[in-house]
Amino acid sequence: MIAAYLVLFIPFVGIIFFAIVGHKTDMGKINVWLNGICLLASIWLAINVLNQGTILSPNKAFLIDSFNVYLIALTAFVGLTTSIFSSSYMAHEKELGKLTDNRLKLYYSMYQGFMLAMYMVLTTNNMGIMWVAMEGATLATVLLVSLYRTPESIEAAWKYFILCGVGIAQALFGTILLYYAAVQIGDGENALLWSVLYENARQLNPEILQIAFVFLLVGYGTKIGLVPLHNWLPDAHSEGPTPMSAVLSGLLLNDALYAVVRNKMLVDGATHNNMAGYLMMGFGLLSFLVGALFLHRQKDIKRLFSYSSIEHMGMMTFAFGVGGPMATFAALLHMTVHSLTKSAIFVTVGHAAQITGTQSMDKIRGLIKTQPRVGWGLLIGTMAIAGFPPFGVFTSEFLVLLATMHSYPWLAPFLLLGIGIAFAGLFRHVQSMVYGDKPEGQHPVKANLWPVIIHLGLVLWLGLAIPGFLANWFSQATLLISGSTPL
Amino acid sequence: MILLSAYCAVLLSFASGLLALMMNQRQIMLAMSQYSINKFFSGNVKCRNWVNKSLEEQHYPAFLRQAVFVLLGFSGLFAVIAGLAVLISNSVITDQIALGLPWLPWHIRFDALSGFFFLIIGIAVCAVSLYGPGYVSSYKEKEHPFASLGLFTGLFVAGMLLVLLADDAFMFMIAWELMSVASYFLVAFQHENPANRRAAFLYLLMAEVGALSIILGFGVLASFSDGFTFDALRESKLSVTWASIAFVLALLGFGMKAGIVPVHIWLPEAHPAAPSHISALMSGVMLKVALYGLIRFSFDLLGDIHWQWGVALLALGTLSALGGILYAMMQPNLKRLLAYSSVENIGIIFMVLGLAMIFMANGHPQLAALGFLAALLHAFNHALFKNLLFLGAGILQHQTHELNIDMMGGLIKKMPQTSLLFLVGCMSISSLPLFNGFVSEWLAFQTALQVDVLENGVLRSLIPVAAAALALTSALAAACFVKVFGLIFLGQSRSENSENAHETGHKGMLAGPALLAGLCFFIGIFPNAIIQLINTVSGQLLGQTLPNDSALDWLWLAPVSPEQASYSAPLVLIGALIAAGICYWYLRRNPLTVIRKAETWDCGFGGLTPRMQYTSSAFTMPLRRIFARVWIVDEQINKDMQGAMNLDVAAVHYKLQIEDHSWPLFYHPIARGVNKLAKQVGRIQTGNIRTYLSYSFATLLLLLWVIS
Amino acid sequence: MHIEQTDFYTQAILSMAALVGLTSFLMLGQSRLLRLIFVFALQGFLLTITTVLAGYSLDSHHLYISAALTLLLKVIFIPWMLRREVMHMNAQRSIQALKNKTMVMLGGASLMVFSYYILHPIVPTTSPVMLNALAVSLSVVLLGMLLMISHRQAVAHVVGFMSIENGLFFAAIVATKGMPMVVELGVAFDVLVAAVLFGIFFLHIRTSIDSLDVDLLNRLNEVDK
Amino acid sequence: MNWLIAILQTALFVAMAPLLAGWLKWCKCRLQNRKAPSLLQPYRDLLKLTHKQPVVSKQASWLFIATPYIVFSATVLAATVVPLIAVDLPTSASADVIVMVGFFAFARFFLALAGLDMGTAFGGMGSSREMTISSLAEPAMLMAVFTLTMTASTTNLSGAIAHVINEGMVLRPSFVFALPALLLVAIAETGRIPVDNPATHLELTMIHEAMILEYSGRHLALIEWASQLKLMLYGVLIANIFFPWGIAETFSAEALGYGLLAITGKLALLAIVLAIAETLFAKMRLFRVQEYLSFAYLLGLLGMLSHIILEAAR
Repeated sequence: MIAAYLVLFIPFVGIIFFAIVGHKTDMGKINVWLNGICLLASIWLAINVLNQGTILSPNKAFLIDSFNVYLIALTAFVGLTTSIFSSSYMAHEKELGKLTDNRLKLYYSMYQGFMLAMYMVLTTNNMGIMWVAMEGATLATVLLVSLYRTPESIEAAWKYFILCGVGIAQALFGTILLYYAAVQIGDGENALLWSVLYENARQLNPEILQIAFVFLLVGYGTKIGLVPLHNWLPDAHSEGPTPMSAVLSGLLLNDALYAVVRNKMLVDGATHNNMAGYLMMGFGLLSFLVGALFLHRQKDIKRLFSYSSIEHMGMMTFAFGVGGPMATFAALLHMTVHSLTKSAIFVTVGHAAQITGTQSMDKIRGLIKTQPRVGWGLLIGTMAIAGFPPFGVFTSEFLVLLATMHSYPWLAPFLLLGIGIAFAGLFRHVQSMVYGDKPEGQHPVKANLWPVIIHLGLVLWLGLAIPGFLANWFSQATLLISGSTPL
Repeated sequence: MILLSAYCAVLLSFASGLLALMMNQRQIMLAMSQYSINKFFSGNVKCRNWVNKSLEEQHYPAFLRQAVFVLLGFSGLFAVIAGLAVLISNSVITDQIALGLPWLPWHIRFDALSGFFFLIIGIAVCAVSLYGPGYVSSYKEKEHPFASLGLFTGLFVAGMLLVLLADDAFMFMIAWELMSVASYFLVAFQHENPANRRAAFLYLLMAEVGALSIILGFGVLASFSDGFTFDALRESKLSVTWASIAFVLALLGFGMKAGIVPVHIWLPEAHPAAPSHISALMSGVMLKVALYGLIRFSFDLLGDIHWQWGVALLALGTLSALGGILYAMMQPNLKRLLAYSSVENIGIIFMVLGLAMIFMANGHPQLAALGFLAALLHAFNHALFKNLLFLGAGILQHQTHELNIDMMGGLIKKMPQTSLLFLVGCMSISSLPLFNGFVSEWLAFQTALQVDVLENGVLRSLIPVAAAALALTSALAAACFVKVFGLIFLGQSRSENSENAHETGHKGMLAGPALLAGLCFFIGIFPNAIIQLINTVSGQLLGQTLPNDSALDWLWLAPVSPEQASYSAPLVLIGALIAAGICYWYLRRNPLTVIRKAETWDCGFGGLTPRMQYTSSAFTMPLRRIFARVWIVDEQINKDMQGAMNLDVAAVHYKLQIEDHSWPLFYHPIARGVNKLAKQVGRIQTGNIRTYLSYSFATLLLLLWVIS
Repeated sequence: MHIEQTDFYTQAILSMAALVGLTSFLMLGQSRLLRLIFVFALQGFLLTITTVLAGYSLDSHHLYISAALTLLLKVIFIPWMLRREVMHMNAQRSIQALKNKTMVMLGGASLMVFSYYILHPIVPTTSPVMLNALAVSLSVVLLGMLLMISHRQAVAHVVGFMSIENGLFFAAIVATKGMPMVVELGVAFDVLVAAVLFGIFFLHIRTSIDSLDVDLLNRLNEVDK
Repeated sequence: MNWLIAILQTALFVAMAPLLAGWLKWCKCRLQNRKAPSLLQPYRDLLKLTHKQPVVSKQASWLFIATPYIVFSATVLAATVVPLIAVDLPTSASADVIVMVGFFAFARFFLALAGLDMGTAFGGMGSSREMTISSLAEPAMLMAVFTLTMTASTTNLSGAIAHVINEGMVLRPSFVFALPALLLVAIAETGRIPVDNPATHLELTMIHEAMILEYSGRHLALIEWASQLKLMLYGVLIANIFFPWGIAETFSAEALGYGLLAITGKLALLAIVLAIAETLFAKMRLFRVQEYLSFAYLLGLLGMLSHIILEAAR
């Protein structure tokens, strides 16, 4: 349990620390160190959970089970690698004089704040606190989106703030309804505790839960970026500093989805029709296809990949909606590989943008000739995200596809259509950026590409062979969510 | 043991790829070699010197290239050994590798079919690895890093071999995509040329679409069975409808890779873009892997064949064969021409495979075996001579820096060995007797002529038409390759480059093609050597071998029965030699009649200039007029007038553009549709926050209304 | 059962619900910013009273704390901040032409009905006061969104946002006798931070487009002109 | 014994070919009221050419010199396949009718290359036209031949002919189509009027002649001989497939004698028919040849279909 507290405590310290001295020179390093310790703590936590199963903190405030523990580890990991990237990135930005000291303070402390919120969402046992933490994540990142203070960034931040705020308010209403249904059977204080709710999910009033789930889905769905609630996402991703985009895509969306899935488990327990599943499938498929189509029209490189995030979140939502062991397994796997790959891509994208000094894709050319590592990183990352084997994304998409063929064969063609369109949309842009002769005035920048290499390496590994403990982990989570396991 | 050598083939190709990555890591190599020497042969001074010398700054790149290709060659060698071994021992070996999904390790199965294609790949790879070092030496390390070329070549070969080994859908797809992606990088290798980039993108896009439809095909099978192993899929019992759906999906997917009309368009774009030895592998071998996939899927997994599928294959094959050769005829670019001719040959293979299916479905397994034999044999032959021709094209490009056959000419004197090898390739591909192309075509005709046994009147009248189309195809192919050889090697040089061209200095660049040419001739004379092997394949797959293998001795080829048809290439060869020898001896005995050399008769006008010769477009003009509908021909003749009244012609400009019908028919509409759809969707993102709010508002209300 | 048969607390709660709903309607119809803010403050005040009532009648003391928080935040701080903004922009007199006001009002009314219709299935499991409270708060939430959709000033958006929060609060207090304390505090904290952020954003928006009309924030779109 | 007879027959084939050409020319002259050269004139020409010193362009490569030998021996090989006076020869088992077509293709391939070797406009023109026409003619020919082979259910020529004889006098609708088809193809392939005019001296109308313009001396002799042989081959094919009667089925002396007489008579008649046709028709424009050949192709196809539908119907 100490591990969990540690994971929560370190970022908290980080917030205060950076708020004071965040502008000093090698704060990036310290940021890396903090995240590194968090990672170690989370690994420790994961090992505990692996050994002794679900952990419930004495005061029932925190609950670590096989579902969220691997998300915690993933969060810590991506947080670490992104902070590695951000230290060099931010240094470069500061050289360009884009940032003042206060902004740097803000940046680093909010980075930690965001991590704290993420850990909170994952570890808490209380649905209400989960909501609070989710809102907290929005509040922490909203100022980072407008970090550069350009009109666009402010507009993006405002939209992000209002839309997510309204959405999250709906989620709160859903939570209240949930609580309302819970107090009818349980005592007031503990009624919102996940552990309690999950045990007596059967007695909860199905009608209320259905309504509650709609609110929760629309609310958290706004954060997941489900079409048509996604509109804030591309703006926020494209205007903020790139490390922010990386963690937004890699972590925030995942955690929102995590929240939805938690609630789905409750609703499925209470109502015996598959309403929640159908809603999620509908949203997922819609987001998948629309996101794929959006890819074709992009001009800004970061918008491009944010739309691809929408598309992939749609895929995961769909998979969770399909339910069943294989689809759930696939969805969990997809969560992992997507956030790894996507954050890696954003790292390369950030460097590409720094190399060329622009984000508009028709000015970025010949990356491979300018700085081969960045070019290859972007190309291979795109390969991975487009679902080419032997990368892990392919594995999960393959499984989703076959699960769909089993349960809803008539939906499979749509999935394939989406994959095809998305692939074309990504590549028609990316290929012309990485290949070709290098234009005038493109110079290599100082870049630390270890995050990319590590992430893509992991994704490759997951695609070739899923290591035993991870598979075991996934299957436990699958058991938890879908009630049976593919193994 | 057999499996071991198969694994060796795969691993070695991987190794060659990884070794290529060391191109820029000379220091590491140096350190490693020093360490190993000190550890193992510390006494041996000679080898130490050798290593140090080869690792010196100036020698290092050449040495590494050599090493990479040597590894690749060994992988090819092992592939050949494994293939032959499994074919001769007529065995089926299965295995599992602890990779892939936790509940689905990679299943390996190495049977006669895989073995046969292993053989094909192995031979091709051997030839390429002989040829490669010379060819790649011309690349500048700066623009075209050998590291990526070698790496992806290795991965490409490994991917193809793994496809053949795969015994479950998951591994199959991984290997398949590995093959596609690696070859994509190879096509995009010379990416400073926009056309190549476009070609690469098109190639990858179509590969992806094909792969998706293959996955869907597997999905259909899998949803009728438990698990994705091929054994499970074999067990799956499908209704005719679902089976046909699965077959159509597979046909689309594999056909896209094999390049049958109308999904062939990536092929003439991509193959010329890649380096020549890669185009050789792609055109000669990768298409065969697609063929393997189709055979595996339809004959092995789906099991019971329906004659409608055969008809579909027959029709598509005929279309591809005719279309391919007619388009090939019109290409001035040598490699594009060869690529289109691959479309033609794949078409022929599909035709014969379709015949095999029809016979199979109508309960004539023996004739099915015959068709199967013809198809596989033609696949084998095509791999040989298409590789040969692409490698030859590579030499030409290497020596003349040209690919446009209107810019060459007269090379037979400047490059005698190359011209001889290329001649062999041309003769085989235009299926002349004594060469391997003819044998498979002969068998194809024999198969088609067995139509009498069928009940169905439609088929009985359809198949002969297809046979006629096949005849037309082969005649056109002959015409096409007369043009190719004639314009490239004969006549007078049409350009500066070909004027100054000379034979290549690298022995390897000749050795590779020579190997293939020798095989072409050998198979042409002793086809039974390979037919015996294919017999085991059809024995395992169809449970049926040729009607009378008894007639298969080294001398006679009588697939059905000696009464019905027989062909003995050795006797023909002997006869030809006798006849030629006699008249040669008779005519040359008179010493007075030695040949006198003189200028060519120029009809009394001044000297003959190269520009008086027939060009490619002139040569094919009659056919272009006859089959005018087949192409989208854009022919422009502009005259520059001058002089008084501006009446006399100063210069004539001739422009000829040949376009493929399938673009405006299929592809442009799809592209337009997607863009239009994306445009519509783009309207969601209005930028006005109140609109966004109303979206979420409406969604909420809608959902509430839905669930209430 | 009829209202006269219920106890005083229920009647009070119901009338509070009615008043809160009314204020939402007033806000929706309001076109002058200052009045809008005033009505918003009024709603906050009603919310405070309700909280106190609930706290008193259920003597659950932590409700007093949340009442205090509400008073501070929703009645004093936020309205003051917004008012300062408006003065700053001297937009207090700006009558924003609310397009087809009647339609909006009708929409609002139908939303009220809709929320009753939605919550109808839960009647058997609950008392009418709960039902009414939930329905009213749901409609307050929806009306808040409608307000944001129909008004163009950023200020109006903030008001709408906060009134949504009010609706949630109302539901939390009445229907479920207040959420657990931790949640209450967390929510209050979030609201505070949100309010501060709004303040910051007004500054930035004004500097960037020197107006608070959100329709001018449409640089980031993907409709080809 | 069999092999001996086969070789003898081939020799006879080669020997008789110029005679047929002479006879054809004789008939034509007679029909055109010209004084005819003697029947042996072709032999004299060949002999003379073999004693001339061949002139070869400096431009020429080894291929140009090798071609005549290749063409000649390929044609001779084709001759070994076709039964002239007797059926079931061992040689015809070594190569069936498809291979025979292959031999022709082989010869044509090299002839066309030789035409291109000099790099003159005429050579290119000749080979381009030759390849065009042949690529249209070959399928038509195969169609016609397949009709026969499917009737006899063998592609072995002597086997097929034997089959036709043994069936005796059967009226086959398919042959009604196949015979004219084969005739048309034969005319096209052997370069006779109306497709090509072997006697022309106007280069622009040449097809076959344009390819061999550069040849002289023994090379020319070989090519000429080969084309005479080809003419004879087609003649024999038509005669023995459609009117096989008289051909020897045993290798007894008198049977062979009869066979010889029979074939001589048939060829003589055929030549007369051809001569008449050549006198009546004029050479047609190059781009009408396609219509001519597609007509032949159509006939062949009809023949095959009528065989399948009318004769072998189940």
